[in-house]
Parts: sequence; structure tokens; C-alpha cells
Amino acid sequence: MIILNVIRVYAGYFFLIIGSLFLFLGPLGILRFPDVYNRLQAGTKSTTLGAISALFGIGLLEPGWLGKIVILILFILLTNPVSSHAIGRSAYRSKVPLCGKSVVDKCEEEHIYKEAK
Amino acid sequence: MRHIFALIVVGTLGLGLFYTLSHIPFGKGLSEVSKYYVENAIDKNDPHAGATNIVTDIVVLYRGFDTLGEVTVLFLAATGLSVFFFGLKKKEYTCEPSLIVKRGTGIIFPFILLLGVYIFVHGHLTPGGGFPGGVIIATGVLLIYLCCRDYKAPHSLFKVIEGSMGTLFVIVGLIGLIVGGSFLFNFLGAGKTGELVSAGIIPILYIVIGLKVGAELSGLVKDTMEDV
Amino acid sequence: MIDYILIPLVLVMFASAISVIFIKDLIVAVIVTAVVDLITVVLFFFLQAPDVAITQASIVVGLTTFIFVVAIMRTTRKEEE
Amino acid sequence: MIYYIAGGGLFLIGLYILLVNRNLIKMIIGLGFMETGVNIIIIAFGYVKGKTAPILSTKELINNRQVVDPLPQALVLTAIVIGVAVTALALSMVVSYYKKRGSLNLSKNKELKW
Repeated sequence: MIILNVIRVYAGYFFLIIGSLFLFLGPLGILRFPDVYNRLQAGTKSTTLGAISALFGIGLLEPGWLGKIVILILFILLTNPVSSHAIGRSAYRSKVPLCGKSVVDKCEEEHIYKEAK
Repeated sequence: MRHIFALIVVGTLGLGLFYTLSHIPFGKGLSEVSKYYVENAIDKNDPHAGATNIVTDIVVLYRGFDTLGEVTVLFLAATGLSVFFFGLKKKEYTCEPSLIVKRGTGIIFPFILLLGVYIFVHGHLTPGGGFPGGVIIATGVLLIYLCCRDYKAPHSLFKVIEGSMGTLFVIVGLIGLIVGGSFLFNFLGAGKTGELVSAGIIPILYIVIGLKVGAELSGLVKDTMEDV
Repeated sequence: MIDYILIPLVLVMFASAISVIFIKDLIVAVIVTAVVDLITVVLFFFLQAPDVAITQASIVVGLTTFIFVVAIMRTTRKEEE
Repeated sequence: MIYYIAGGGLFLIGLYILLVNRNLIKMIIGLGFMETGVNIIIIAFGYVKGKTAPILSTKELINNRQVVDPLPQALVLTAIVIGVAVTALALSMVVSYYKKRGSLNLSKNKELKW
């Protein structure tokens, strides 16, 4: 029983470290990447994973909070991709240019936003 | 020239502020009035007490008349805003929102309403109250407006809720005047501390305030987002 | 002890507030204002006032920003000299 | 102590924005900063070191009553709501002014000078 508790605590610390690492890498990507779409990628994906694993680590350290934390994780999974999708779509519709090194533009290829360009 | 003048004014005022604030001790004891509030917070014999949250106790019971005036000021501001915005054309949107945003909003919207209602129903037990709850409900209505261009909010329903809730506030106060001798008297008693149905008229008044503020600000959102 | 942790937060708040003077795009200025108000929410929370923090977070950061954005939509976005 | 500095500094920055800028929306932003700074100072007056928030949720708190001052929090709760009402009304007046003049810049209005 004690060994199970020790494993739980160390797994909690591990998830916390993973979460804070990804939360650190997200703003770094926002600083380093060239245009809006790449920055959106860095800002959304890394913060989603970072927040989820940090919350899960806290839930492992304090097992009483695990129910609430599952609800929080579901909420983040629901809202974060939707909002970043809305930002990226509106940026494309308002003709924010892609960076010069981009090789593919699927939206233009499939003529989805033909009138926007 | 203007910058130099502004810097002189701000610097003088800053020195005065620094001098004054350095003479006020930080983190010392309570004032006399607050001692009365804190010591009589959960007291079975005092009709003015009962809520676990002392701030709610002060806002709704000790200063209930002030809260009535506050609600009135918010109502006047919303009315003034809709008067000034009347007849202005809004911008034409060129595209429809995508499917993902629409479905996501459809899933999220009931939970936003639930959160708002939770915040103002539990106002006497946990932090929160009528005003944040009402604003969160209005935020849900705003989300619906952002994702559906053709949505028309039921404006007459908002008006009916707002007016009837305002009347109900005054009626609760008048019942207190008849029963206990003062406006907004807590005629239901303190009840058992820590339960949902306790603290007398505080939950009733916070539900009234929350619905009124929510309907008011939803009407404001409707006025600003639609062609009037 | 907690006061020293708050010093960088307060410095960020002052920098954002001062940068409102130099920003010419009014939408960006409003977003920076929301950042300043969000930092004050943290200050209220550390001052043991959760009631005020929740009210500030919902009313000032949410509603006021919305009203500012609507007003800028009805007027101009750029600040002219 | 950092709270006094934060509140006072925010008040002074808001006053500076109000004095320097001639754009109406930025002036209203400065007004909001002044209001928020004053709120922080008032809340900081009621803070007592080592005590918790004024919510009597546990048995220990009900017996001891070791809480911070609840009165400034109640006052600031009112002030925030009034502040958003003032801001909304001022912005609607700005929109009305823009409809009449076609500019947000206050120094382009020559009729106020004498």
C-alpha cells in the first residue's frame, strides 16, 4: 500500500514537470515562430497539453480533487481547440499573409476560401 | 509641453499620495464597525445575520437599500446605452461562422447558464453573488450572438423579467417594513448556518438581483449586437 | 514572503498600463487594459478578497472589454494625430 | 506595502493618460485605471496580516473569527458595478460624438476653445 502511495506521488510530480515544461515551450514558440498560424499552433497545442498534464499531476497529488479536475480537463479540451480554430479562420479570412517559407496552403488548393483571397 | 505639465502634476500628486499612504499602517487591526459586523456574523438572536459570507451579509442586509440604488444605476446605464446606440448601423459580416464554432457553442452554452445560476444561488455560502452571476448569463447570450448571425433574443421576455424582479425586490423590502418595522427586515430568521436554504431573505434577494442583472445586460448585448 | 513574489507581476502591470500611451491601435490598447485588470484580479485574491476578485474578473475583464470593442467597432480603429 | 505601490501607481498612470492623450477612448481607459487603482488601495486598507477571507466556512473560523475586514470589500463591490455603468454610458456618449463630428480626437473640436 505504501509503495502504491509513493508511486502515486512521484507520478504526480512527473506530470507536473511535464506540464510546466510544455507551458514553458509554448510562449517560446510564440516568440520564435514567424507568422500567425505557426504561433497559433505553438500557443494552442502546447498550452492544452501543458495545462492538462499539470492539472492531472495535481489530481494525483491530491486524490480528493480528482473529480473536479476531470471536469476541468474536459472543459479545456472543449474550449481551447474551438477558440484557436476561430482565431485562425478569422485571420485567414481577413487576409493575414503566410510567411515566406510556407510550402502548402490547403485552403487555397481546395478553393474553400476562394472569395477571401 | 503638455507632457511636461502632466509630469509635474502627476509628480506632485504622487508625492502627496506617498506621504499620505506611508502614514497609514498596513495589515493592522479591524475598525470598530467591522468588529461589530464580524462578531455578530452568525448569531441566532440577531435578525441581521445568518450568511456564512460576511461580505454578502453587509451588501444585502445591512446595506440593502444601497444595493437597490446600485441596481437602479445599472438599469439607467443600460437604458442610456440603448438610447445612444439607437439608429446606428452595424457592420455587415461577410461570412458565416464555421461548423466547429457553432457546435462548440451549443455544447458550452447550457454550462455557462448553469455556472451563472450556481454563482448567484450560492451567494450567501461561497464567494460570488447576484452581479457576477448575472454578468456570466449575459456572456452566454453574447456567445450565442457571436456564433449565430440570425439569432433574435426574446426582448420582451427580458423586459418582463427585469421589471417583475425590480418590483419583487421592493415588495420583499416592504414586507420587511410591515413585519419587522424596517425596510428589508430579515423576516425569515437566520436558519441553520451553512445550508442552502438559510440566512433568511439573502438567497431570495440574490436570485432577484441575479435574474434582473442578467436580463438587463442580455438586453444591452442584444441592443449592441443587433440592428435596432 | 508572498509580497516579493508579486513584485514582477506589479511591474508587468505598470509596463502594460504605460504602454497604452504609445499604442496607436485602439483594439490593442483595449486588450492591454484587459491584461492590467486581470493582474488586479490576482492582487485582490492575495488580499483575501475572493468576492471582489470574482466580481472584477467577470464584470471588468469581461463586460467592459466587450463594451469597448463594440464602441470601437462603431467608430474608428486607428488613433489619428 | 506592494499593494499600496500598485494601487497608487495605477492611479497616477491613469491620471497621466487622462492628461496627455486627446483620444476620447484612451481617456476613458485612463479613467478606468484610476478607478481600479483606488479600489486596490481601499481593499489594502482592510487587509490584516495572517487572517483569512471573511467566509466563515469551518468550525475553527466560526469560533475564532480570524478574518480580514469585510467592510471595504463590500464597498468596493458596489464601486465596481457603478464603474462599469459609468464606463458604458461614457462610451455611448463617445459613439454619439463620433456620429456628429466624424473624429475621436478632442483637439480637432474648435468650438470648445475661446
